[in-house]
Amino acid sequence: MAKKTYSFYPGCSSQTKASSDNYLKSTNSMCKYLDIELKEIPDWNCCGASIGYAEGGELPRITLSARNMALSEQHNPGMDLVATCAACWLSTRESKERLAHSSQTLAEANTALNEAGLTYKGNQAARHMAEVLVEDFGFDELKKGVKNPLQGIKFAGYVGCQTNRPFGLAGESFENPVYLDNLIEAMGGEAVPYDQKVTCCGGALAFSEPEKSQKQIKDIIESAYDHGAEMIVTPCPLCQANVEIYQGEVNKRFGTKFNIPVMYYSQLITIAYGGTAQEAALDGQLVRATKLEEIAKK
Amino acid sequence: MTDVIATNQTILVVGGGISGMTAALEAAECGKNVVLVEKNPALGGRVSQLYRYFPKLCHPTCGLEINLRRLKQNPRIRVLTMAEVTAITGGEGDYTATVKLAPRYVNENCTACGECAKAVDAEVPDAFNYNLGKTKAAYLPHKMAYPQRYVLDPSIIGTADADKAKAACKYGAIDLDMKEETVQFKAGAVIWATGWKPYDAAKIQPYGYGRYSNVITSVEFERLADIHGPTKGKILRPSDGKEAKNIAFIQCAGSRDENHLRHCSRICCMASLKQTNYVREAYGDAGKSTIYYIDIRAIDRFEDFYQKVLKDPTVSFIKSKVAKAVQDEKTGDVILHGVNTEGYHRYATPHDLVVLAVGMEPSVKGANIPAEIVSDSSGFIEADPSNHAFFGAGCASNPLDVNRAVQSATASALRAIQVVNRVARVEG
Amino acid sequence: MADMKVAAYICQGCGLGDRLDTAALAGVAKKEGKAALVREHEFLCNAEGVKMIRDDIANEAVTHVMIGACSRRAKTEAFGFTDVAVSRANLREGVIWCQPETDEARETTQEMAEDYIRMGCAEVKKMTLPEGNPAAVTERTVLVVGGGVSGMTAALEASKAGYKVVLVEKSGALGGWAAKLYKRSPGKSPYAEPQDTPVADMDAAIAADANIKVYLNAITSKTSGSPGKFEIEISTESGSTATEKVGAIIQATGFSLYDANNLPELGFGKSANVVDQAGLEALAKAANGGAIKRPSDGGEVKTVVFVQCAGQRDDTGKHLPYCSGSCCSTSVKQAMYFKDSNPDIDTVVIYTDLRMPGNGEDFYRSGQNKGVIFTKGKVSSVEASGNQCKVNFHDLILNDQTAIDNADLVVLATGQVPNSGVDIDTKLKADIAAAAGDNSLLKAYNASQVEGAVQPISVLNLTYRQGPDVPQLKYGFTDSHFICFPYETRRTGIYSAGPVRRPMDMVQAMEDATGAAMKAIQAVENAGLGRAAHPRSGDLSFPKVRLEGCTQCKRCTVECPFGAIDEDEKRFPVFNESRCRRCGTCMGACPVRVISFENYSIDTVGSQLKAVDVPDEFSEKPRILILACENDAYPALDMAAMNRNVYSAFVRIIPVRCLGSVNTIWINDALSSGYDGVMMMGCKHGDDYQCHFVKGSELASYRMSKIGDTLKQMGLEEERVATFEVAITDIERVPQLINDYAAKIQEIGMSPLKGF
Amino acid sequence: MSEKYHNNFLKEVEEMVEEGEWVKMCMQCGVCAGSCPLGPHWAHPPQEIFMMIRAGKREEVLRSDSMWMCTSCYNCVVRCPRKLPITHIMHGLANYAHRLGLSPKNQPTQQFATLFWNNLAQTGRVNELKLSLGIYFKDGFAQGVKNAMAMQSVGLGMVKAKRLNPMELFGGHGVKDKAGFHAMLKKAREIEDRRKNFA
Repeated sequence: MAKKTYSFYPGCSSQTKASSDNYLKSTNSMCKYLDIELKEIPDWNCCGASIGYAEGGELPRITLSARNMALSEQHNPGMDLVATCAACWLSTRESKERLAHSSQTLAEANTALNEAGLTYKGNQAARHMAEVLVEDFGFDELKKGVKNPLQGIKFAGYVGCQTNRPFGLAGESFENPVYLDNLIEAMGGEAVPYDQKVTCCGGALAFSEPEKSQKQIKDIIESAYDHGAEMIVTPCPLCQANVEIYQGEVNKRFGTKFNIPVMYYSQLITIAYGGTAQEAALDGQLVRATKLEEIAKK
Repeated sequence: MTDVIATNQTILVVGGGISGMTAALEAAECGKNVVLVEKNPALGGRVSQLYRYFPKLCHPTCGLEINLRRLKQNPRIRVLTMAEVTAITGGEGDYTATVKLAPRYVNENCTACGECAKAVDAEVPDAFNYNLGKTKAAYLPHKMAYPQRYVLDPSIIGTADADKAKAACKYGAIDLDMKEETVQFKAGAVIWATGWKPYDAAKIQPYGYGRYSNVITSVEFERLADIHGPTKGKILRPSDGKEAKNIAFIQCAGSRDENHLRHCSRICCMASLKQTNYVREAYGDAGKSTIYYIDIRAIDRFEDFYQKVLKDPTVSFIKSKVAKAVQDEKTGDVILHGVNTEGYHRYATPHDLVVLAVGMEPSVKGANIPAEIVSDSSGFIEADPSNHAFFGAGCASNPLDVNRAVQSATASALRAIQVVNRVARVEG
Repeated sequence: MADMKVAAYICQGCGLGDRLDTAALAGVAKKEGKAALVREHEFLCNAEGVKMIRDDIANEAVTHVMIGACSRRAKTEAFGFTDVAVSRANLREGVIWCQPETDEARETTQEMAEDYIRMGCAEVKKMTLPEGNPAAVTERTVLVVGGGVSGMTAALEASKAGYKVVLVEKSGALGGWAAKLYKRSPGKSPYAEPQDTPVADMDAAIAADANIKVYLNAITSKTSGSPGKFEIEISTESGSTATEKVGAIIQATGFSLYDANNLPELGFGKSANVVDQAGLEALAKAANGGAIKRPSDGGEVKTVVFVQCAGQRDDTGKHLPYCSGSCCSTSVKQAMYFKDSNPDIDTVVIYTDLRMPGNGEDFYRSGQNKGVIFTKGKVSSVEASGNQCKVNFHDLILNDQTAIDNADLVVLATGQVPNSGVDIDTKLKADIAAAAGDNSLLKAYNASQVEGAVQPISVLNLTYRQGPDVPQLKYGFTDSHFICFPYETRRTGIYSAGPVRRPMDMVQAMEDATGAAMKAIQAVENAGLGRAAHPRSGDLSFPKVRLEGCTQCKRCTVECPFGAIDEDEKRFPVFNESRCRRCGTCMGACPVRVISFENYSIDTVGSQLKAVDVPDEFSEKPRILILACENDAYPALDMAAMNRNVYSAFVRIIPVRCLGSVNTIWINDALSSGYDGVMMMGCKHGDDYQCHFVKGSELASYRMSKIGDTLKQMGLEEERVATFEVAITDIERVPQLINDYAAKIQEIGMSPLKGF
Repeated sequence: MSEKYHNNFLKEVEEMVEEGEWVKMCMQCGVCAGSCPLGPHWAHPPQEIFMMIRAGKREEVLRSDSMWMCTSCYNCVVRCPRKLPITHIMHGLANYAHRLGLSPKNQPTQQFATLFWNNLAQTGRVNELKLSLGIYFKDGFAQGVKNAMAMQSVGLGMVKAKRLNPMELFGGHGVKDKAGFHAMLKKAREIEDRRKNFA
């Protein structure tokens, strides 16, 4: 396949030594194997995430995304804008829809953007990296690059919320999306069926309301465990962080003994494509994915 | 070759369910010639797959018997089964219909003796029972099938089973060389009565139809209750064959929902109220029905029926659109999650079986009808002058209960007669 | 008529040849059945077999055909000979499919088959081919009573089909309820806005239609005759009377709003600002798109509350128990009157279930979109204070006893009461009892008439013996109570349309009226050909009566479910053949057996049951006669046999048109000829009756309840006659019923009357 | 003052709250209420809030902490048969209540959301370390030390995994065009406030 180039929006957590540093690293490795060039949007800003609502209000939030899209249009013309973070993608895509839907919002946003010397036109698609993999490559194509199949490892594909709702990937179901399972299987792993695939991890409330949201995390991990999963895989930095980081807290609160690695699909793909543990940023895990590390050693 | 004699004074009725049969019979009993086209191998349509009707709890086959008797003695109606209209051209008083006839592989010599079914080994999903069970690949669609004639499933043609069937028939009724054929004939007016189909419940993802074996649709539940059904009338749940005594009915499964069907399907509230009677009939006081609803739409005198069910202590009503269903892998029970909005009460209630009161959508959506017609946003045929002499009847025109469908069909018969009478006056 | 020549045909197909000795059957047909021609055929229903029969009819002058093959319900195309009398001996479903395929059963199976051959031959000999009524005539004009939207629709649609129409309207203008409306609820996509009513257009169309003759300020003061030849006396307010001859009648007399004066607790009558839906329409018409003013003082309306189900869906017994089905939509429409003129007006609809089926959902959405507020709640009271009202209610969502304090206008959705005329049922029941010798009901009825204050006014003023209007069902609606056959009233050729038969909205009323027009022109056509209407559509037979034998007992005149029989001055029955539905209830009622049909009579059944070979009391072979309703019980038996559900070989089954047609003489004859028991299988009766002739099975059970005395006189046990309600789905229950009954008979022992 | 079952408050919501014009379209089915992951913690689920708005219960709605329970999971949005953007309405109501100063004191999600926004608004990108510390110390210094100690192992783990940089405390990531970024946000806020007549 010919080289593919995308305008890349990594987002705040996917910066060096930020909370999904490992997502960024493994994404870069994965893209290398897939012959994808990611052209980072110069000087991108935070999308505001969902939680930005309380202080941000509507237009400031939309303007945040509009700035990123305007920068992308200006510097990376003719490309699709691609985000790896679920929240970044959702904010961007939502803003794009609102801007398309309301000429008033568009005019207002551009008035604000004008202060930064920018104009939003709306001529680029806003996509998630998972869409790129599924739609621009497809599972058969992705399968071709597998050198070290993840044989014998059982994964719980944890799709979570924001790559799934309200937009989701084309043709997927909200209650039982299968793209992540298909990705796992394409890499030679086993996707276990379990019933918490799209359960919310608590999102930002994991920080503000830990006692309320840790029940969510517990349900997700428990179901994955019960259905035989050895690792959890997710496309969302916040899902990854919440489900991984709070395992200790959850164990304390619920008397459980969870200790399950929570991975990004980009890490799986990198390893399956013959990448090293370092390329896949396996050292970025709080709970080490020893089985993947073993495969990486081969 | 199938020969159809028809003129511009003939009325074409498409669909042999209760609406189509009614339209055909009313017109024929008024002295008009009718061609009745049915896609399935037998007449009767969807109501013949119901166990009982609301509000009288009588049996649809009872009315079917009368209609079939009317039909059998009326020489003015030509019935084509396994037939689909592929094109309607021309205009008012001068239509040409093209009809594709699928091979039945059984001719009119068939006596319905059943020897072919005995001879054949292969089984196919039993469409009459919504594929809940299987039937022999040589089969009579159902006990009241008209024409009372067996059908060979196309899947066995060319196999040893087909030869076995042929060998078993002493009457030369099996014709393995039958081919699909296409016929064309004239009609002065068209009554489109292709009825409805249950909304695809798998699309209502939170309820897990297709993922959870104990989540079924209301039309399937009718087959479970019916003596001619796969369980011989016993209400047993699919996962383990256990008696399903604690049953949830989820209303508006697809209806009144902009993610699915915009319209209210009208019949589903009454259907579920009726089905609580099946539970009571089967299990008496040990049965338990719970209806999850948004509004109970028991309009006009159906209110009586609702009031009667309201007084039944085994039936409870919860004003709530169920948020989610989850089938417990161990017990097979389906837990329904949601909130009763009358006063805000959260629930997570297990049931033996969950019945989705699925909405109605037109069997053939307006856009797919092979003629130029105006239909509404759900695909139901609108009454519109630009449809000329093409008239929707029954559930092809609106989500209707049987009574109203028959009224609609009767009205459509008159509209068609008005046209052919005009043609007759012109032609003299 | 040519000489009778009976031919019997015995089929050997479908295993009959293997399971039965068909040669012996042929012998029975010849010797006992006295068939002039007897033929066996290995495959009677195929082209060759049918041709053989046709040839015999053509070449051998066969006039009566007995077919011993499958059920009369099967192979109807093959055996549908219209030029000869045909009987069917049901050897397949009735014998070999319901009997075990064992050597032990061979003898009883053969006996069964032989009996059915005897019965078939006996029956056909008593049948004649119905000739129809050569005197049948018809008026190709339809009378429509009621000039509202339903009536206008019926008139226009019948006219469009080429029929003349006489339209009688009580008031001075056409339009009825719809004429009182400012707008109507939408009946077309996108179902979002109120529409103009069709009244003006229809009025103009009727005025321009030469086929339609309109009488305003007029009533049908007398309706006599029968379908095809009704004679209508039309009286106008001015005192003039006209007479019209019509073939069929449509009653489209509509509804009245439930009287809101019955709802003082909801403030009606206490404040001018509490109105019913008609009141609001009047205000809207007056405003004509401008601001609707507050009735009490002409002040500005800022807040309107719509109270749904006012005096409806009532379980206290004080108000209407039913739902009128259209008021939710009407309230949404009326709320839009306000919202469309001024979106700042607050409109609140308080409902318990919002009932807007079908595309009504779009209209509901449109109402919401315009800012109409919907609240699930129950209104307990409306208090007037000054120019405003306080609406007290329970908000069921917020579970809050609350109130809207300052409503300028309160609209009560009070619902539809049918204008259906006189309820004839009480009197009819009294008459039936009286004819049977019990005068107590009639006395009570007469007493109530003396005390009774205001009597309802008749709509049709029928001269029918059974009363002046069409029978009503629950709550005064004239609906048919059939699901599959909504137009089948108990008065042939008279069809109800619109809200008089069921609460309904305008869309439905117009559809309904079109359907009723269809039935009316069909009745006109049928009457002209002397054909029966549903459910024995096309039947050309009709009751023949030997008046010389009649004792004027009136049973037939009061029991006929369709009011077909009047009484002349000498109190003899007068049969109105085009009103008759050929159920035979009169035949069943007649104590002196003077009523019969050409193809169905006391003799066709009597001779069958007598033809059965009843073994002696030492044979251990009892005989049980089953009289089975041909509409439900007989098909159930057929389907039980298709399932190979086995039942006793001792039964002999005769299908009857309706249990109502069963004359007690058949029971007497059966028992005195040595049958050990008689089972009668008919349809469910009562409120949810399933009898296709409405009252047939009920009357039968009424008659049979009195048969105990007869049995006692004969010295027989009561159990020897039993009646069962059977549904068409009872394919397992019916064999069980038969087997249980056979066991019971064996327990009681053989009849002592054998061999007399 | 909003009157019972009059439209004052509904109109206020329609004008002032993001996607507020959808509130009137709710038909009280309650699927949203049952779909929310934090459902049991809502004193008033979304559908009830919509009814309360229509019933004019202004204070009860705006002072409620229910809207703050939204995790932005969008379950309600995809299931709503009337396609109400419930997540956004909840966000909008919370934002509005917050702007009016009516939301409950010390509502943790409100505090976090404010911290988050201020954090990103400062440099254009989120400084995760400062954000975390901000949460720990939101209830004062002593509680902050306690909270931080409790989460110490997590923090150290993150540092070890190179997913948390202690140096972030002294600067860290941000956009380069800070002036333009700030001006842009200020303008957006101004426009919105003018449109909604906020002082």
